[in-house]
Amino acid sequence: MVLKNPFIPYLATLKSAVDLTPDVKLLKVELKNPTERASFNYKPGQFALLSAFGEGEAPFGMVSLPQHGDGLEFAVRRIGTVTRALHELEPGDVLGVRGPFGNYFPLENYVGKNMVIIGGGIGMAPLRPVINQILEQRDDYQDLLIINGARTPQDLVFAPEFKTWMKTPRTKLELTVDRGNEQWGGRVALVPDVVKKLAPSPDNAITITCGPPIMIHYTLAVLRELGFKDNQIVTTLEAKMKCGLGKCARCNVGDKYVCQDGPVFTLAQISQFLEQP
Amino acid sequence: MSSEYHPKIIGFLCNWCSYAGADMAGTSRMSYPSNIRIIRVPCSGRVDPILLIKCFQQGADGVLVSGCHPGDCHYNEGNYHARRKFALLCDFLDYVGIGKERLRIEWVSASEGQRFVDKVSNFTKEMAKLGPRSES
Amino acid sequence: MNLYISRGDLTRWLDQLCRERILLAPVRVQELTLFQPVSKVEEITLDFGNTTLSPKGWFLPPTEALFSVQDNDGQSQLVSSIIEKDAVIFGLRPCDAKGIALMDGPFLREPSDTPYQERRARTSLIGLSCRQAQPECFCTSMGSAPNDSSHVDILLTEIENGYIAQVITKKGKALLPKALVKSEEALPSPPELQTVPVKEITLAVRELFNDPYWEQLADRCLHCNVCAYVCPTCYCFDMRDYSNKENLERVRSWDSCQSIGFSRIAGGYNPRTTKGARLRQRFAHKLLYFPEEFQQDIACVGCGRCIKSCPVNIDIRETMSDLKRLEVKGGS
Amino acid sequence: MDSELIQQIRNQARSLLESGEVKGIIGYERASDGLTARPFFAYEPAAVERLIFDETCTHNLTKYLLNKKTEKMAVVVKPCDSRTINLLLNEKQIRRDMVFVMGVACPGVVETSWNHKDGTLQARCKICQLVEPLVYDFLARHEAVERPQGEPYRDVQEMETKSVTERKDFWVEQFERCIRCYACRQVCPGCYCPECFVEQLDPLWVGIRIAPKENELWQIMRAFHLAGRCIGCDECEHVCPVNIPLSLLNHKLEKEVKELFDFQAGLNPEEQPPLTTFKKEERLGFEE
Repeated sequence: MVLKNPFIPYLATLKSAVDLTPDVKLLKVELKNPTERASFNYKPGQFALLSAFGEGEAPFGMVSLPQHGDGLEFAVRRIGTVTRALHELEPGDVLGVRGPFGNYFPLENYVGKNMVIIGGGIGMAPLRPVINQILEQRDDYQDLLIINGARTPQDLVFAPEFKTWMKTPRTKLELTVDRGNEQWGGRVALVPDVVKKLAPSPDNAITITCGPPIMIHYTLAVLRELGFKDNQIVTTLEAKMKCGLGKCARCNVGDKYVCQDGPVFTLAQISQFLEQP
Repeated sequence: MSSEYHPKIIGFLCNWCSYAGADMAGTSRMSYPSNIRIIRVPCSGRVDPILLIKCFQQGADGVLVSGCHPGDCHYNEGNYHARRKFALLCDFLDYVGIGKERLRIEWVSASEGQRFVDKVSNFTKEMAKLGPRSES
Repeated sequence: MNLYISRGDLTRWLDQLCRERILLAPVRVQELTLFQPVSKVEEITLDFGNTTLSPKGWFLPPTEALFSVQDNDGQSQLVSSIIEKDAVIFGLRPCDAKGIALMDGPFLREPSDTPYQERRARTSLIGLSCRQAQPECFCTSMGSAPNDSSHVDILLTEIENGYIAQVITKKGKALLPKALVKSEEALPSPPELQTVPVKEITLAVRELFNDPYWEQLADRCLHCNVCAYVCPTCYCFDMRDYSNKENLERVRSWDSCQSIGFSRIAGGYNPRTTKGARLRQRFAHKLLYFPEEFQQDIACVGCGRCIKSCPVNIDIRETMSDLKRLEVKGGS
Repeated sequence: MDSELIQQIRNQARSLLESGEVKGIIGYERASDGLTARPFFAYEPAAVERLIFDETCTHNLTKYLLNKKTEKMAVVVKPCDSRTINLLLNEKQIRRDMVFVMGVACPGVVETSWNHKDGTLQARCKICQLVEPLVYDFLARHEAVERPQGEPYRDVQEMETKSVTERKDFWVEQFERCIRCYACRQVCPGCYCPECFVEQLDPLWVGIRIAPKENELWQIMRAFHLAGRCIGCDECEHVCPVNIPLSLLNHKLEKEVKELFDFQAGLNPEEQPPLTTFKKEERLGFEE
């Protein structure tokens, strides 16, 4: 039987492209082939390699939940050649999807825990499905604290969903920006400082942190100071990826492949890494 | 004339002089061979050698770079630098086998519509005579 | 079962092969010896220590199109490229054959890399055992040998008036010309080689991972890609799309962990910026990650090409003995 | 192997390290083949015993100054290498007060490769007019050095006599072998762009395909970016794993620059490089 070329992506059509911020678009994508669409099952934290034909491929976490219908949603920040090409796509255009890849946030292990979700800039994207999943089984989890930071108020991702998050019981949403403007009445501070000030209690809690590497670095240090143990601190690692199949040895940090052993790691795992990311 | 080879020519015209000269040729109803595809550049000094090599690699038979007469450059010294660069480049492209006669450097000012037409016509005839460039 | 092939039979056999299949064989190009498809047997040279570049270039080419996007009536259709004929690599050394076997690990593991897997399935390997060792060879220390026949379909060993052919696999058997007489002659003994301290090198690299040795060694490293590109077991690659006029292809090309942009992500963050970290990545992948990931030997077959081609003589044998010495000393 | 020369270098290196004037010495040591030389970094006085200098010391060590900009280093320099010191000073890549130049009155270097050394001088030494480095803070010198005065650019002139198609076929065949390992770029002191044009993705000048057209584009532009800057040390050709005659490209541009602009790279660190200046009245073959 002829093996399927693992580099050939599923063909997909762009359903919609909504601007979340001046440089981030929410792309809704639907796989053309119905059987492929049905078999594309994924969990929060997993990612896919999107093909902008003519430019190349790049990894993006799915920000939708499979049970919310067939469309896959990706939050794409315009930062390079592939992302620029993805931003130039119009609804109806063809693109490629390969995946799902990587491990996922094991939310089933966090049942009954207090959840602290810390996102920085576009780092909020992989956390949105986590939050929405928790909201769907709200009673399975204790308190939910969401800390979402960005450079400027207009860079806050998924702003339209803040209201629904805040309205949910036992849920708090803390926003912060590096630089405010006239309309911004909220907090102006860096995410690690906000975490230190809010000082969430480490008892029976799990924290998930995503964002630029520099923010993760300092936030994890603060969480440790607050008494969180390394296995309570969960994060994702960003790495250069090409094949997504554990072959091209591009994304390895020490002996781990971020595309297969990650991208989700606990700080306990990361501290054992040979090579610190 | 039809049996003759129709060369593909790329023209890099500096915006302030040669492009204006080409415009003038157009507005005063002068006609010149349509083989040339014109690319407007701010100054002849902007033309990076890599652009010329890419033109040849993608099938151009001849490349014309035309700027202001030395001394008239809108940016004062753009074409002076270009002159030195192309003096080196012509010999070097010939040396690596791309052929010196396929690269032509001209100075055409904004008022010399006729000069532009003559330069382009002669260059097109020469390239037609030379025939296609055997791109391996 | 060993067969005897005279020089004349060998020439006739290769002549037949190069007409039916793609025959890759060592060819003299100025002072280099390179594997190239040959159309005439005369082009083949047998007077060489080892080729300049390894035969990995046939299975993982410097550049290949993984698939092309063709637009038939608006519907884009992804077609993967295939090689047109079966192939034979003639004259590869046992160390290179082992190199290919090592690369099978990552490439044939689920999900199998079909472009590689197809070339591997449709290519037969006719090895040529080494009659004398080169100064940079140390294959016996790395689990191979000048007469190691375990990764080829047929192994030829030269004797005075011809060759002894050890037929290893069914694929080899099917390739051989029929009327060959059995050979009772004993195989000549292989040349002696230097030994390199390799025992538990994996542990030494793990112990000395954060040792300043790497930065010192990297002082003189130029971070070019020579060592990775000449090596039979370096397989990192890069992928990008290419479109000119009508056809659009997803292209895969060789890449090396020494290039500055190897681990840099869009936006500029690069986890591996220091020279030492980049140079360590090459040795750590070969001596530590690969054996632990594929429970196999170290990803080095002792061919010595990186020693021979490195502009500043970073010698993997020296690096391994340094690491063993430092491990005993407990770090530099 | 001139032990007097080596002793002078070692003594100077030891005093520099002991006085703490420099953080390290960039010199040569015996390679693992026991025959040729390789670059060596000495940081402690005891390590100077490994420093050598003989006819196999072909590397241009000034390249290493580019990644040791924050600490003062000493570097062993042949007369040809000293011209790259002038080049890097002229282009503001190194500061004179951060480099201690250990010059060597060079007897000339020979063709070498791994475990191989042949007796003939390298082509660049046969035409070299410099017996001593142009710039040095210390000079290691022993017997008088005289070298046959060969006539430069003979290889280029011979190539120029060929027809355009002959040259095209020659270069197409050479460029086809290129595997884009960039050793020619990494070894060259003149190549220090943070992001080389060949690796830029936006705009995509060349691309990652290792194929004849991309190789031709890479090789032509690499040589052209060194026009009026290359001092002819030929290390690019020396390190090429597939033996592409790269010096033929660089020497052609070197000859053109000399004829057109009467300029040679690296002779005078104050002189304006040719492509960054101009003379209004020059015609350079373009009619008015």
